[in-house]
Amino acid sequence: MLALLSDEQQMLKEVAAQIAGSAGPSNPSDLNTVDRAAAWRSLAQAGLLALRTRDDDGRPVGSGVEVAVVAEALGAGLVPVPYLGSAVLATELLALAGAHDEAEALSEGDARTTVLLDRHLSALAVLPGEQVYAWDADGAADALALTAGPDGHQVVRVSLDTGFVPATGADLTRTLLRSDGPIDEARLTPVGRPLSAEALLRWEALALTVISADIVGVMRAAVARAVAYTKERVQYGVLIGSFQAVQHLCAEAYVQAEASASATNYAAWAVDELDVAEALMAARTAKTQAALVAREVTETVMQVFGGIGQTYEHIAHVHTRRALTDRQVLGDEGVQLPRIADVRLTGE
Amino acid sequence: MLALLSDEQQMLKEVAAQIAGSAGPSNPSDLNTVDRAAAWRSLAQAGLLALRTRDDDGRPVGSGVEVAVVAEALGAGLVPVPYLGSAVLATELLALAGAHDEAEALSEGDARTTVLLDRHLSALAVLPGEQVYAWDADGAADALALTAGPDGHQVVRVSLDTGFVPATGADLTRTLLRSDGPIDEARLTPVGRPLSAEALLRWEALALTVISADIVGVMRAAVARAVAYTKERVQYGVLIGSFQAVQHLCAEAYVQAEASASATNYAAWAVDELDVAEALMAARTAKTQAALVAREVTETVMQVFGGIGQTYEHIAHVHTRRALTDRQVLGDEGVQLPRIADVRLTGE
Amino acid sequence: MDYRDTPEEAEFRATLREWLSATIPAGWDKIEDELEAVRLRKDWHRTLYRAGYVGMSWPVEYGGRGLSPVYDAILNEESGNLGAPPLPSVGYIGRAIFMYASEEQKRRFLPPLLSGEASWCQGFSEPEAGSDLASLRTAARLDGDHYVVNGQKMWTSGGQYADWCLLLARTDPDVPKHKGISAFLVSMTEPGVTVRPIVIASGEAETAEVFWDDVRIPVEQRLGAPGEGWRIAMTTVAYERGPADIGFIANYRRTLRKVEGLAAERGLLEKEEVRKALARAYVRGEVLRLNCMEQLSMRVSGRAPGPEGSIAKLLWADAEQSLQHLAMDILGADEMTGVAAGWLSSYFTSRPVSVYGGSAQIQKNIIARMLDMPR
Amino acid sequence: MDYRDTPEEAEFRATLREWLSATIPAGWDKIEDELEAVRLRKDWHRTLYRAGYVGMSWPVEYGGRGLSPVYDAILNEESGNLGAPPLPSVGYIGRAIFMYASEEQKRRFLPPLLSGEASWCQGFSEPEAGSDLASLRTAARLDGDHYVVNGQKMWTSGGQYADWCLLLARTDPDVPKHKGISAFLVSMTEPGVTVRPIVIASGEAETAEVFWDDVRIPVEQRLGAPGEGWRIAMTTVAYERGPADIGFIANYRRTLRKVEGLAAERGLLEKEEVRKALARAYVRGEVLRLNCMEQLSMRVSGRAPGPEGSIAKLLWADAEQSLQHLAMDILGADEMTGVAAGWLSSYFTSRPVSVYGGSAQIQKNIIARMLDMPR
Repeated sequence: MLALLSDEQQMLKEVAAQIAGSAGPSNPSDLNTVDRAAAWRSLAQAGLLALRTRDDDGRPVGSGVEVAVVAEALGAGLVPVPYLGSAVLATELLALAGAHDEAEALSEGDARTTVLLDRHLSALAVLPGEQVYAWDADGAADALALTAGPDGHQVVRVSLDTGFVPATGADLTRTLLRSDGPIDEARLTPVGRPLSAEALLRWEALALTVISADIVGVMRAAVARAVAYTKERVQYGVLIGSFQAVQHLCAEAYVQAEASASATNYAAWAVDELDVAEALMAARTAKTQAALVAREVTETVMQVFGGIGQTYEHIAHVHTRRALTDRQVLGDEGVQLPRIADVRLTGE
Repeated sequence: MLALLSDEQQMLKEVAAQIAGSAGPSNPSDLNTVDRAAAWRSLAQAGLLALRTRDDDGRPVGSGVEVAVVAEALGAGLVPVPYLGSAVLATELLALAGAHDEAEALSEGDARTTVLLDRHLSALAVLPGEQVYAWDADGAADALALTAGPDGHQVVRVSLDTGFVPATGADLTRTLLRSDGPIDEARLTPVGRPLSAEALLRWEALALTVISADIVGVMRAAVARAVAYTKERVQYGVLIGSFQAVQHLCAEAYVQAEASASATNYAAWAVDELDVAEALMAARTAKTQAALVAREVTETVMQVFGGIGQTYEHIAHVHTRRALTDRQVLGDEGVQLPRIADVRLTGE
Repeated sequence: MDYRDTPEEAEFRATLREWLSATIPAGWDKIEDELEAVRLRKDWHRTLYRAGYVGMSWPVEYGGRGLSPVYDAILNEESGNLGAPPLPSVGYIGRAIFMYASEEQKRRFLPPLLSGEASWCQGFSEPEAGSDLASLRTAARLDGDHYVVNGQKMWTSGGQYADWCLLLARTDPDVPKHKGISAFLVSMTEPGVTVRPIVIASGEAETAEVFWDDVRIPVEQRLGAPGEGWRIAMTTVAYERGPADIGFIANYRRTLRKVEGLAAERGLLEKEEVRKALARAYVRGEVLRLNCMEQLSMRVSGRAPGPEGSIAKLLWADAEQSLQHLAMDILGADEMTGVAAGWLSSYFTSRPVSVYGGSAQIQKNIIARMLDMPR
Repeated sequence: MDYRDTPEEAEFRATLREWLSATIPAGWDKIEDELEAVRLRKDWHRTLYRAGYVGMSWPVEYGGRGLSPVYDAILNEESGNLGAPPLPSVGYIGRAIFMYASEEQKRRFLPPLLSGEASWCQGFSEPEAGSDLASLRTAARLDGDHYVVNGQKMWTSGGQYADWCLLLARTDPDVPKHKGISAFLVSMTEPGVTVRPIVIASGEAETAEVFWDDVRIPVEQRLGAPGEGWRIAMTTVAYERGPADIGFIANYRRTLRKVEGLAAERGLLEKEEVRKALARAYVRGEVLRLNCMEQLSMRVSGRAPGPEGSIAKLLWADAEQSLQHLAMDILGADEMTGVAAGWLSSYFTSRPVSVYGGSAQIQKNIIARMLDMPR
């Protein structure tokens, strides 16, 4: 047992943090100017878009831990690129469906594909159906969803060129598109072979985990920003960080963020290492923990920043908005807890 | 509108506080030595046992506000006498049933009667039925319950001499007896005339209110004790009350106790002044608020007392135990909230 | 103890309700254009004034009616209940003026304040002086018969639309910080005054910052003695508006009804968890309302506003923020996908309730002082 | 990163499980008589020792096996899983001795500590020195070749049954308070030692106070140099046991299963609210377990125990106390009427978790230090 990043994983973390640092906003207006294309190229060049493609033995090039490391770093940087949508959720779906060429294509960084979620953002969309969202769709030409068939679910590709309108989502760092009506069956192109139920659950475990990692990154960075502010801001002739009330607010937020990190690290390891039921339970646990504390942690950060933390110009609410949206994606604690209960109370 | 105690009510508060002060324990071992009989006599002599008997016009001698004032003072003192059981809950039940002589008899302080509650302590017992509890039964020869009849509920008297055994309840300041089996119909003596549904709801409003007042007293006194301790206890060379973390713990507990007092004061006034549905809604609101915060407030008090606050010898847990038990009597927030919701969501 | 209206209060309330029902401008809350909304609020101030509803609790000699503050509370309550436009806030500025101003200043400033001809803002906080107001740096240097003001103010609510400002500035840098501050009554149209709206996280302009560059103020517009500014500020702040004074309670009730409606629309009323959460929100609102009634009663009984106001402020922030959390829990993703964007905006608007007017932390400090806990 | 046992760890675990299953004394947790329970715990210590399970991570030269602390963690985990008696706590006393003792002291004290012949307690806190340990007043005055100790210690867990005590006392009242403290290894059978059990709010004797009246300690039983007591204490406290080291996590899981059972018995498993609360409790336990695994991994990688332990302590208190709240919510009145008196006792036993070993407030201070926040 050694629940620590390996040296290679530690290096990966630094690479990802460096890319994130160059592409992350310091305040909301940076979101208009930051060079998203350059960030995406850097990710591609560093091989980070290829982590969930498969090697010659059919094994993922990078483990769940590695993808989570990257996801956390990009979350911490509030980086406005569709790493989760394209490089993880869509790529993994393609790889599981055996559409390896399509997965490889995404890893080169030229084309981007994301996923369609149902109207609650709580599950991969099963088409045809009612309104759907393309989440994390920046620069994506198309998005993946499922259709139900006799041999299991079939991955289908839907072009985003028509039938979608931009939605004014809460998250200022991701592009969200809303279908302007039901998706016509004629617009669905099957990709790869049908997915087994297990493959789909494995996908869900990975997806929940990387979203949790994104939340962890958002929270850790937000807390770090707030703590740094308490070391600069003077009131009553002293740094506000010397007030015990402020110290304890920060300490509580820090503990919750770290606790979420512990749960997410395990889920990330479990993705490729445990049987699918255990991996999914670990992922639900991580998502529950992250979703449960994300609102309070980012609110605490806004509170520590005081007046300026309430303003649109300030970065604080960008953390809050990304965390609040991530909470919903593939289901917040209100969705996860009943499923955990099902396993605990009837499944064993 | 003037939501303040009148001068007379203020005087009553002082009288009740004085009696409470002479009969309240400073630490748990005092509960073995405190002169309960003397305290009861003082209450009788001050006329405080007679507040819910009726005057010649059939009006209660004392309003809900006055009973709540006394209940709060006795709660604050952790006084181990059955004021709620005998002087309020039983007396009011007798008065509503028109059994005025029996109510008068209780007010003189020689005889004591309490009420039987169901096994969840959440309602007045309806007999015959399963196991019941005689709550707040110190020195009581008998207890009141209901039977269901064609003309409404009938108040019945049950002797506590046989068929009851002492229960080791959490609350160290009240006597709790458990029936050692179902109560035989032969043991029930009807008292007064059957109660209307409205009378029973009016009784419930009063009962919930005075229990809330008891909790308010317990909480306010506990917080005051903790605050006083922070002004004596030195650690790190300073009074612990100078630590902002301790100040904020106390402030939060104080706010919750005061908020409960505000809700209870209104419920107490409403008992005799508003129509029964409104009075009951106010009482449920007060009980909900008090029950919701009682655990946390008394736990905070134990926390502020640090190590000694965790010991049996110390008074802190006596507050906790009384508050936790009061929470259950006639239903905690888990019971009240759905009933409030029924009114809000379907009743209007 | 009586929570009911006295006969006089009941009559006042009945008349008021009738008047409000007849007078509230239809569709005022649908106005999207900000300037038009401001104009409407000014008009509403004048309308209320003409009907005798502004400054009711002011002394008669200053244009008030000398009534109990209960009447102001009833006005607040019924304005909320009947969905009237926001009430003008004349209380705290008026209090500062009639406690500290010269006779001439009173004659000059009070009537237009009451009537709504002149609207006011409060230039207190600064970027480096938020909670710690006494550290303010904006300087007023005496130059002949004028003061020359330089500095920057923040969180000047209504600064964009105000005609006048109650300004705090440092007139003596050489004395302890609380003693070197003076107060001024300044026109916002003076050269050198620049106002920049502050947009809060909801995306709405809720307040403003004001830049003061060589703004010249005649000496006779100083309020009180030189160095008396801190005392004036503390008086003003003590009369700042709590939840009872801004129709919050009535608004809370209306918002709660909307949240109940959301739950119903989404078919969630069968869920016990949701029912309980809604009932809990009702209890929070009631508790705050009743606590405010007690505080109002104390004020009516002649007690000066004290630190008890901090209790209400904490309960207020908790109620408002919890209700927005509940709405978010009910709306789920819809609040994040733009389908219910208005609720996301309300959520962000609820956050500063625990910051402005003294953060939750400051309120707890005040309560600790009130409990006489050691410094 | 690997959360699984290595092959060696897996083999150790399998052997251990087999051994435990065969060796755990049947019905040990039904023993009501306290002295008998103490005797059983001592016997269990000796049994574990003979099987090589005590002090596994100690250096070989001090009687240990020089293994990674992971093996201690596995022992804790499986002891909890299989319901074994509480493990002896030799770590923190052992650490103090093998870091600070003379060769002769090591030879004298370490073998019986390991083997279970001698059990130890820790005489640190005092009535006036709880969180603020450095203020301790118990005095040790040098008198020839003995120290004479006078004072009172509190929260001396196991004081009633211990053979020896690691005692802190002030040897020099004239230097700054942290510098005048020395540490001693004292027999609890010395004349002048009086132990009084402290009963906690649950009604159970959980700890003790110890009175020291003219207790004479030979100079050679001082640990470390005079005035080195504070450093020794800080080392010891850093190695005090966290949730991972006392089988808490395994116990938590067993308690959670019981609470799930309570909900089932009461027919509450259909209620979504209850299901979610139980799942929430599961998540709390998992989060704590995983956080502890990370910290153990850091320890294994050679990092000294640091302030990160405060995170686990806060999560621990929250998990334990929340689970008891949940049990109370499920049991309702039964917990108050004596029907489920054991749960009331568990509830009160959960309260000091946020007090002993550094209150929740102290843990947050430590985290603020770790975050390098200003003093």
